[in-house]
Amino acid sequence: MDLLINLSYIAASVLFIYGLKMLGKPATARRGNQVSAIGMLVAAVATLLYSGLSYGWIVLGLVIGAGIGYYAARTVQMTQMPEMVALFNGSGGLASLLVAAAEYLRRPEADAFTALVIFLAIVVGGLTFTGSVIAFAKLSERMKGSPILFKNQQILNAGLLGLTLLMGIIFMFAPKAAGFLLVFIILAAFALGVLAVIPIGGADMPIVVSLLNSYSGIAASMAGFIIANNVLIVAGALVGASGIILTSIMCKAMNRSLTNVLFGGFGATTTQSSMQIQGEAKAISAEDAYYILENASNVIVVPGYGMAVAQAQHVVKELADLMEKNGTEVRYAIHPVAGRMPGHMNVLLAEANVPYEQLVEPEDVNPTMENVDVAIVIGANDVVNPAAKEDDTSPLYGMPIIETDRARTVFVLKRSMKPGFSGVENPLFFKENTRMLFGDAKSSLSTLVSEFKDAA
Amino acid sequence: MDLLINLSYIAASVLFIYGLKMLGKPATARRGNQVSAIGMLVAAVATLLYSGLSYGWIVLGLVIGAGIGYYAARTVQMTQMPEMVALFNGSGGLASLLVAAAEYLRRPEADAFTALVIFLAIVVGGLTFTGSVIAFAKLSERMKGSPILFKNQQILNAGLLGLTLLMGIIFMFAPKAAGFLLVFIILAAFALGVLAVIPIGGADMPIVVSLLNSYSGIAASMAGFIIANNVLIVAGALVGASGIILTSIMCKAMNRSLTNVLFGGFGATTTQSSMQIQGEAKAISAEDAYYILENASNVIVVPGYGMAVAQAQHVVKELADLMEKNGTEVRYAIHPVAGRMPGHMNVLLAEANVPYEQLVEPEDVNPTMENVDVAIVIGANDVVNPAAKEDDTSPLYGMPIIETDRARTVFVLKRSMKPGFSGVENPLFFKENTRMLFGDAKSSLSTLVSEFKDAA
Amino acid sequence: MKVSVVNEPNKSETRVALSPQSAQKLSSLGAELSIPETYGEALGYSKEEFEKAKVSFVKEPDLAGSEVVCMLGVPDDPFIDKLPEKTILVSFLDPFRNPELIKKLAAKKISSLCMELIPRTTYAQKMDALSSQASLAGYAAVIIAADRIKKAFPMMSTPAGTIPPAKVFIIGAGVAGLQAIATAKRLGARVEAYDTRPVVEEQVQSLGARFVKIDVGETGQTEQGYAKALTEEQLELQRQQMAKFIAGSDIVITTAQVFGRPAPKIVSRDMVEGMRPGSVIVDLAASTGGNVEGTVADKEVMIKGVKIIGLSNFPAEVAKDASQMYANNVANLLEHAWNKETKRLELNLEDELVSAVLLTHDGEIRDERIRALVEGSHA
Amino acid sequence: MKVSVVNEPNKSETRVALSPQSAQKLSSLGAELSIPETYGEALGYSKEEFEKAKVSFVKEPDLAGSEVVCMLGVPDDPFIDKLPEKTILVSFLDPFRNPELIKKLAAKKISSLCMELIPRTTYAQKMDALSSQASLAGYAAVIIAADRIKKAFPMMSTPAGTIPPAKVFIIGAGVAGLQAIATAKRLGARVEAYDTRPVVEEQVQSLGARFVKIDVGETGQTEQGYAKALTEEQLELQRQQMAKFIAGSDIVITTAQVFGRPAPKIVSRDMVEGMRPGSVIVDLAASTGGNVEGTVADKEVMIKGVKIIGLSNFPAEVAKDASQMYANNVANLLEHAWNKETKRLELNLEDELVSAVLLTHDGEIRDERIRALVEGSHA
Amino acid sequence: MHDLMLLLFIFVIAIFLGVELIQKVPSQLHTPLMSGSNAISGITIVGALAALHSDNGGFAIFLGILAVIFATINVVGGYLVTDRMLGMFKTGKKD
Amino acid sequence: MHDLMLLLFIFVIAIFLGVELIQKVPSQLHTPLMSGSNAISGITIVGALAALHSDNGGFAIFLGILAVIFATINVVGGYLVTDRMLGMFKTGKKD
Ligand SMILES: NC(=O)c1ccc[n+]([C@@H]2O[C@H](COP(=O)([O-])OP(=O)(O)OC[C@H]3O[C@@H](n4cnc5c(N)ncnc54)[C@H](OP(=O)(O)O)[C@@H]3O)[C@@H](O)[C@H]2O)c1
Ligand SMILES: NC(=O)c1ccc[n+]([C@@H]2O[C@H](COP(=O)([O-])OP(=O)(O)OC[C@H]3O[C@@H](n4cnc5c(N)ncnc54)[C@H](OP(=O)(O)O)[C@@H]3O)[C@@H](O)[C@H]2O)c1
Ligand SMILES: NC(=O)c1ccc[n+]([C@@H]2O[C@H](COP(=O)([O-])OP(=O)(O)OC[C@H]3O[C@@H](n4cnc5c(N)ncnc54)[C@H](O)[C@@H]3O)[C@@H](O)[C@H]2O)c1
Ligand SMILES: NC(=O)c1ccc[n+]([C@@H]2O[C@H](COP(=O)([O-])OP(=O)(O)OC[C@H]3O[C@@H](n4cnc5c(N)ncnc54)[C@H](O)[C@@H]3O)[C@@H](O)[C@H]2O)c1
Repeated sequence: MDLLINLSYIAASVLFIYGLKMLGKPATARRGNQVSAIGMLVAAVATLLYSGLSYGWIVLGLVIGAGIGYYAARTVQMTQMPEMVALFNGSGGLASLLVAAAEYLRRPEADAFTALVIFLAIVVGGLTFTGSVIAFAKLSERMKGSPILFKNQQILNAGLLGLTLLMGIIFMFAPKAAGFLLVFIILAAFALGVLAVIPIGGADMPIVVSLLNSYSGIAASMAGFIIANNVLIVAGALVGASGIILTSIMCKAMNRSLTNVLFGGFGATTTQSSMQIQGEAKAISAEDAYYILENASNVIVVPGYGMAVAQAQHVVKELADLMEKNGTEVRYAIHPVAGRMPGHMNVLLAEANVPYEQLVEPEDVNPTMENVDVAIVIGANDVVNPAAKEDDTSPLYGMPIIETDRARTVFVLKRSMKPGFSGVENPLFFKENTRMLFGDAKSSLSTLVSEFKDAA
Repeated sequence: MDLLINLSYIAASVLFIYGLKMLGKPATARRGNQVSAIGMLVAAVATLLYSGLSYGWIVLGLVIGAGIGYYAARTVQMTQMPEMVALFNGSGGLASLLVAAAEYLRRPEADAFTALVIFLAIVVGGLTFTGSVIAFAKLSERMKGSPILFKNQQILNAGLLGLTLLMGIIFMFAPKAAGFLLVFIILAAFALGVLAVIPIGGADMPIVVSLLNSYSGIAASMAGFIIANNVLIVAGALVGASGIILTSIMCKAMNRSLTNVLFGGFGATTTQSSMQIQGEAKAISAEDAYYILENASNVIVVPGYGMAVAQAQHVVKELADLMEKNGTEVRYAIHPVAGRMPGHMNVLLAEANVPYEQLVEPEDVNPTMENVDVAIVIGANDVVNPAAKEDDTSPLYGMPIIETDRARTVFVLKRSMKPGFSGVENPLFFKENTRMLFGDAKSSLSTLVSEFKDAA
Repeated sequence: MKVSVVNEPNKSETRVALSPQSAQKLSSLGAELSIPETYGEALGYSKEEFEKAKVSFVKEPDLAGSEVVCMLGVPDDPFIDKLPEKTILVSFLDPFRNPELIKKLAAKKISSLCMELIPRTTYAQKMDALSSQASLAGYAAVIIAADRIKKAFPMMSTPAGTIPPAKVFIIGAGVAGLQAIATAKRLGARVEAYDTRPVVEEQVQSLGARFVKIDVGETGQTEQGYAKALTEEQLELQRQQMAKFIAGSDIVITTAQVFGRPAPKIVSRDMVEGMRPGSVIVDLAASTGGNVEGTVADKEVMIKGVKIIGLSNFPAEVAKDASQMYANNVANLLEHAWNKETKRLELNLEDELVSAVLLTHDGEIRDERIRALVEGSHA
Repeated sequence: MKVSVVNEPNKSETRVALSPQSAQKLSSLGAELSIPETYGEALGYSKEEFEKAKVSFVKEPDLAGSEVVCMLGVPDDPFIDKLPEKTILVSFLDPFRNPELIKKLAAKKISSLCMELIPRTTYAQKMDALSSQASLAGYAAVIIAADRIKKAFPMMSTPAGTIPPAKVFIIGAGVAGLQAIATAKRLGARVEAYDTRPVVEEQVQSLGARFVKIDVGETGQTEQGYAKALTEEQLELQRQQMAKFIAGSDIVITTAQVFGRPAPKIVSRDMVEGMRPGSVIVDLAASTGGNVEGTVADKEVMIKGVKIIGLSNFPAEVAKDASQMYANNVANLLEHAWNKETKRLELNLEDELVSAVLLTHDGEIRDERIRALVEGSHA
Repeated sequence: MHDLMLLLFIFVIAIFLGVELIQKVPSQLHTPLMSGSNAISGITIVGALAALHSDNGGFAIFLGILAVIFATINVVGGYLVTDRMLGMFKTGKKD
Repeated sequence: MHDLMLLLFIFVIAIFLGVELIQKVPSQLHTPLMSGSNAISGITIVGALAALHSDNGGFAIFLGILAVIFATINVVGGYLVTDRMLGMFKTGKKD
C-alpha cells in the first residue's frame, strides 16, 4: 500500500512538472492545466489509501469545498477572475495553516525541526490568507485601490515581524510548553498579511497575487515537511520557485522592480519631489525592454541618424512586424530633419519595405502621444530633444520635435550618452519614463527580435 | 556529523546543477566546469567524514588515481582529447561496477531492490567501460574506424542481452545464492559494451561517447541507490538526463538519428542499394536544419522565384550574416533565369544589401560543389533541377543549372512538392542528401534565424 | 564557316549584334567572323578587343561569300537582294508587320532564323532576345519617365515639407513591365501594376508592388505565355475601371503587347486628359502602334500638360547592355544549332528549337500563322 | 501687410517662390499676397488653389505698394530700381558673385533677406533653401546620368549574360552628394564617394555606400559645416589619387563646393580622358565654375567619348518639388520673423537668425565677408 | 533525521526545477499561469486529508475538516477557473 | 522502504532537472560539455570512498581501492581535460 502511495506521489509530481511546463506555452497551456489537475487527483486519491482516515469527515469536507469552489469558478465573471484567483489562493494558504495547526494538536511534542516548519507553515500560510483577502478586496474594489499609508508604518511592520520571529524561536525550542503562543503567532501572521498588502496600489495587485501564490506554495511545502510528505514538498516547492520567477517576469512586463512594488507605497510620496535636476539616466536591458513591448498596444518608432549608421532598418522592420503580429499598433514617426540629408529615413525605410501608410509626421503623432505605450527612439537624438520645447536658451528652441517624452515609456537606443549633431544635451534621457538601451542599435534590436521569436 | 555530510551533499548537488547549466553557455562554460569541480570536492570531502573508513587505502587509491588522471590530462594532445574523454568515462563506469561489486561483497544478503540496482550498476557500468575502451580505440585509430559487421550480429546481441537480463532476474530474487552469477553478469556486460560499439563507424564515435557518458551517469546513480547516497543519485541522474539531451543535440548536428547511429552499421550495406527510383522526399524541421547549418563551414544560398514571392530577401541576408559570424563561408549562387524577369534576384538581394562580392555565377560555383557543406535552395526549382543534366528527355535538358545535388547536404525551402514554372518534376527533392524544409520560405528562414540567435 | 555581321540598315539603330564576348564564343566554335570597320565603336568596343576574338574587319561585307549573316534590325529590300540563296540570316524580322519581306526571303530561299520566334521555354531563355530587350526597355522607360517628369520619385520627409512619393502605374506586367516595376520601386515610387493575366499578380507582388485587379471576365494566355487578345467589350470595361487609377498617377507606363498583332489601345485620350498637368506617360508599345491614344513614335507629345513619350526603340537607350545581351542571344542560338564535329552551323529540322525559329527555309514559310498572314496579304 | 511674389527675372527659371501650401501659411499669418497671373501654372498649380489661399492675382506687381517682395533667382538691376526704399526683399542673392548688386541694395536701403545666409543649424533647417535645393539637385544629377548613359545601373544576372552594376563615383558628399549616393544606390549601382571632410565617412556608410579615403593631410570645416578650401598642393595630391577611381567609374558626379568661392577644379581633362568612352560626368558645381575641367554650364560636352553634363540649375529638373520646398523655406523664414501680435514682418536685429540672414539693412551691408568683398571690388 | 535530510534534498532540487521550468511567458499567459500554479499549491489538500486521522482529537478533526474544505476550494476552484480562462483563448483576439 | 522511495523521488526529479538544464548548445561546446558532465559522473568516487569501510573484507577492500583509483582518474582527468579544452577557447578562432 505504502509503495503504491509513494509511486502515485512520484507520478503526481511528474504530472505537476509537465503541467507547469506546458502552462507556460500558449499552445499547450490548457492541456497543461489538465495534466496538472490529473496529478492532483492522483495525489489526493493515493492519500486516501492511508489507513486510519476518517472518511466521513473527509467526504464532508470535500463536498463542501468542491461545492464552493465549483460554484465560485463557474459563476465568476471573466473580468473578476484575478480577484477570484486571489481568493482561492488565500484559502490554500489558510488550509496549510490549518494543517500545521492540526498536526501540532496531534503531536504537540514535536522536535525542533518540526516545530520550525509548523511555525513557518503557519506564518506563511496565515499571511498568504489575509494578504490574498486584501488583494481580493482591492481588486474587486470593495476596498479603495490606492495605497494606504500611515505614519511609522515601516516601524510597525518591522516590529511585528520581529515579534513574530521571536515567538517562533521560543516555540521552536519548547513547542509543547509554548503551544499557547501559536494563537498569537497566527494573529501576528494575519496582521502581517494585511499590513504587507494595504500600502500597495491597485495597479500592482496582480504582481502581489503572484507573489502570494508563490508564498502559498512555500506554505504547502512547509506543511509537507511537517507530515514528511514528499509530494507536498515537491509541488509546493515547484509553485514557490516558479511563482517567484513569474512574479519577476510580471514585474519586468510592467517596468517595475519587485522592491518598488512591495515598498513603492512608502516611497511614493517622496520620489515625486525628486527634482528636474538631471538625475541619472536609467539603463534597461533588451530582455526587460522586451517584456514591456510585449505588453504594449501602441508603439511608435522614431528613427534617426543612428539607425542609418547602424544600418538597422531591416531589423527595425522585422521588430515592427513581430509587434504587429502580437497585436500592437506600430507607426513610424519621421522627423523632417532626422538623418543627415532630407529624406534620409525615407530611403532606408523604403529599402526595408516599410509601407508608406505606416509613416506619420510629428504633427500627426504629437497630439496623441499620451496614448502611446512605448516610443522607441532608434539612434535619434536632436529630433526628440525636449529642450526644443522647454528650454528657451537652447539652440534647438522652437523647433518642432517628436514629443516622445510624453509617451508612457520611452526607449532610447544609442551607444552612449553623447549628444547628437547639434551638440546639445538631451534632457529626455533623464526623464522618469525614459530607459536607455545602450549599444549599437542593430544589435539591440536584434536581441529584441529574438526575444519576441523565443516567446512565440 | 551526518547533518554536516548531508548539508554538504545538498551543497554539492546545487553546485553540480549550476555547473552543468553554466557549461552549456560559451561565456560561462569554463567557470561552470570549475563550479562543478568544487561540488565534487565538497562531496568527496564530506564523504571522508563518515566514520570507519580505511583512510590508508583511500589515500593510496586517491594518489594513484589522481596521478594517472593528472598525467593523462596534462600530456594529452589537443587532437586526442575526445578519445581521452572516452577513456576517463570508461574508468568512471568501471568504478561504478566496482562499487557495486564491493557493496555486494559486504552485504550479500541484499533485498530485491538492492540486488536490482547492484545488477543495473554492474551491467551499465560494465558496458560503459568496454564500450568506452572500444570508442577510445576507434578514435585513436588503434582499431580501424569502419563498422565491424558479421553475420547474425543482431541475433547474437539480442541473445546476449536476453541472457544477461535472465541472470539479472535470478540474481534479484536470490542475491546471496546466485552470487556466482555476478561474474558472468560482469563478463556479459563487458561483451555487450564491445558488441554495441564495434558496428558503429568512426565518424559517429563522438555521439557514442556522449551516449556512454550518459550511461556512466546512470551507473553512478544506481551505485547511489545501492549505498542509499543521495548526492550520487542526483549527480548521476543529472548526467544521465543531460547526457541524453546532449546526445540528441549532437545527432541533429550531424543530421543522424540516434537509432541510425546505433544500428546504422547493420543497415549500411542494404541502404546503398535503394534505387534511383524516386523514393520519398525527406522532410526536415527548421530546428534540425539549424544544427546542420551551425556545423557547416561552407554554404551556398540559391534563391529563386519563391524567395521573391515570400519576400524573404531580408531574412536570407540576416541568416547569412549570422552564419558568417559563426565562421561559415556563405555565397549566393544566382542562376540567370531565376525568378520571373532578368535580374529579379539582383533587385531583391540589392534591396537587402547583399554585397555584390558574395554573388557567384553557376559556372563558378559548380566545379567546387563537392566542398559545399550545405546548399540552401530558397524557393528555387527549375534552376536546380538535375534533370537538366541527367534526363535527355526533359524539356530542361541542356540548360546549365546550379548543381546543388552534388553538395553534401541540400535544403530545399518550398511550400509543397509542386513543380516550378516549367512544370517539370524535380528529382533533386528525392536525392539521398536532400531535405525538404516545407513552408513559406520567409517563415522557415525566420525560424532558422531565431535558432541561431538563441544559441548565441 | 563564314559568318558576317553587318551594319544596321536603320542608321538610327545604336545597338549591334556582336560583342567581343560573343565573338569570342563564336570563334571558338569555328566561325570565321567578319564585321564592318568601326563596328560597335560608338558603344566603346575597341578594334583590339574584336581582333583578340579573331574577328576580321572588312570595308564592305562580302555577302556573297558568307554562309551566315547576323544583324539586329529588320533588313531592307536592297540588302536582301544582295544575299545569295541559302544564306542563313539571323535577325529580328518583325514578321507580322513585314509579310512582303518574309515572302521575299522565302522566294530567295534564304534560311531565316527569326529572333522573334524563339520559344518561351526555360531552356531557350538564353536566346530569347525579345525578353532580353524587353527587360532593358522596361528599365529605360522608368529612367526616361524620371528624367522627364518635374518631380522626384521617392518620398522625402524634409524640413521644408514632405514630398509624397511619385505614383507610378504600370500597365502590362510582362518582362518589360516587371523590370519597370522593379526600377520604379527601387527609386522609391509607389507602384501599382495591372495585367490581364491573373498569374502575374503574384509576380508583381514578388517585386513588392501592388497589383490592381480589374474584372474584365474571362482572359487567358497562349501556351507560349503570350497574352490573348481581349474582346472589344472587355477592353471597354477595362478602360472604365482603369481611368481612375490613371488619373491618380504621376506616371503611367504601358507595356501591353499581344504577340502578332498591333498593340491594344488601352489608354484613351480622355484618360490622358484626366491626369494632372505635369504627368508623364511612357508607351513601350509605341512601335506597334502604342497602348495610348495620341502616342507618336519617337516624339514627345503634350496633351493638356501631360507628356506622352513613345520611343520606337527603348532598348537603344541602354544600347551597350542591350547589344551585349542581343549578341549573346544570337551566339547562344548559333551555338545551339552548331554541329560541334563538323564545326558548322547545320539546320537540323528535327531539333524543336531550330524548327520553331526557322521562319523561311528552302523557299517555304514554315510558321503557320505567318504563312497565313503572308498569303492573306497576297490575296 | 502686403507681400508680393514676383516673376523670375531669368525667364528660363522654372521654379517659383510660392506654392498654394506656403501661401496658405502666409495668409494665415496675416500677409496679403499677390502674384502675377499664370504664376506657377507650368508646374500644375491652379488659379483656384491659390485663390483658396487668399492670394490675389495682378497683371503687374505693385512694387511700390509692397512691403515685402519674394522671389527665387537673383534680381536684376532694373528690377531693383523699381523697388522703393525699405522694401524687404527675400531671395537668393548669390552675394559672393554679385557684389555690385549687393552694393546697390544697400544703397537703396533695401532690407534684403539673403536665402544663402540661412545658418546651418538644426533649428534653421526648415528655412535652409540651399539644403533643400541641393538635395533635389543630387537626385536630379543621378537621374540625368542614368538617362544619358547607354548602360543600365543595376546588376542583372540574365540568361544572356551578367550585366555588371554601373560604377558611380561621387565627389563631395554634402547634402547634394548624399542624395546622389542614395539615389544611385537605390538604382542598384556600385557607389563610391569621396569628400575632404572626414566626418562624412560615417554618413556615406550610413547610406550603404563605400567611402574612398584619399590622404591629403590636414583639412577641415568651418563652424557652419562648410568645407574649408584646400591648398594647391593638397588638390594636386587629391587629383593623383582620384584619377584611378575616376578611370574605373562609369559615372562621376561632382558636387564639391566651397562656400563663397568658385568651385574647386577637381577633375582634370586628363582624368576625363582616362575614363572609358561612353562614360558620363555630371558636374553639380557647373554654376560656380564646375569641378570638372571642360564643364560648360548648360551644355553637354563630349570629350573623347565622355559626356560632361553641367546644368546651371539642377533643382529645376524637379521644379515642382523644388518649388514646393523653396516656397516652404521662404514661408518658414517669414513666419520666424513675423510678429504674431502686430501681424507684420518685423526685422528684429536681436534675433540671431534674422541678424544672420539680413544682408543689407538701412544702407548697410551687415555680413562682414561680403562687405569686405564689396569694398574690395570697389577699390 | 535522515528522512528529513532527504526531504530537504527534494525541496532544494524541486526549487531548482521550478526555476528552470518557467522561462519566458507571453503576457497573455501571465494570469492563467499564476492561476494554474495556484491550483497546484492546493496540494496542501493532501496534508489536510492526512490530518483527518480517526485517532485525532476533536479540535484537530475540526481543524482538519476546515483544512480540507479550504484546500478543496483552492483545488477545485483553481483548476476550473484556469480552465475557463484558457478556454477563452481559443476565441480570443490573438491568433 | 520509505527511504528508497524518497531516493527514487530524488532520482526522478533530478532526471527532469537534467533535461531542463541543457537546452541549446552551440557546436563548439559539445565536446567540452560532454567532457565536463563526464567528470561529474565521476561522483561515483563518493561510493568508492564509502566502500573502503575498515570493516570490509579483503577482497571488498581490494575492489574498493580499484574503484577509488578509477573514479579518481575519471574525476581528476575529466575536470582537468575539460578545463584545458575550455581554456583554449579564449584564443580560439571564434570570438
Ligand atoms: N536631415 C538633414 O538634411 C540634415 C543634414 C545635416 C544635419 N542634420 C542634423 O542632424 C540631426 C538629425 O537628428 P537625429 O536625431 O536624426 O540624429 P542625431 O541628433 O545626430 O543623433 C544621432 C544619434 O544616433 C546615435 N548613434 C549613432 N550611431 C549609432 C549606432 N550604430 N547605434 C545606435 N545609436 C547610434 C548617436 O548616439 P551615440 O553616439 O551615443 O550612439 C547619436 O546621438 C539634426 O540635428 C539635424 O539638424 C540633418
Ligand atoms: N528570369 C526570367 O526572366 C524568367 C521569366 C519568365 C519565366 N522564367 C522561368 O521561371 C523559372 C525560374 O526558376 P526558379 O527556380 O527561380 O523558380 P521556379 O522553378 O518557378 O520555382 C519556384 C519555386 O518556389 C516555390 N515557392 C513559391 N512561393 C514560395 C514561398 N512563399 N515560399 C517558399 N517557396 C515558394 C514554389 O514551390 P511551392 O509552390 O511548393 O512553394 C516553386 O517550386 C524558370 O523556369 C524560368 O525559365 C524566368
Ligand atoms: N519561359 C521563359 O523562360 C520565359 C521567357 C520570357 C517570357 N516569358 C513569359 O512570357 C510572358 C509574356 O512576356 P512578354 O513580356 O514578352 O509579353 P508581351 O511583351 O507580349 O506583353 C506584355 C504584357 O502585356 C500584357 N497585356 C496584353 N494585353 C493587355 C491588356 N489589354 N491590358 C493589360 N495588359 C495586357 C501581357 O499579359 C503581358 O504581360 C510572361 O509571362 C513571361 O513570364 C517566359
Ligand atoms: N545643421 C543642419 O541642419 C545642416 C543643414 C544643411 C547642411 N548641413 C551640413 O553642412 C555641410 C555642407 O553641406 P553642403 O552640401 O551644402 O556643402 P557644399 O555644397 O558647400 O559642398 C558639398 C560637399 O563638397 C565637399 N568638398 C569641398 N571641397 C571638396 C574637395 N576639394 N574635394 C571633395 N569634396 C569637397 C564638401 O565637404 C561638402 O561635403 C554638410 O555636412 C551638411 O551636413 C547641416
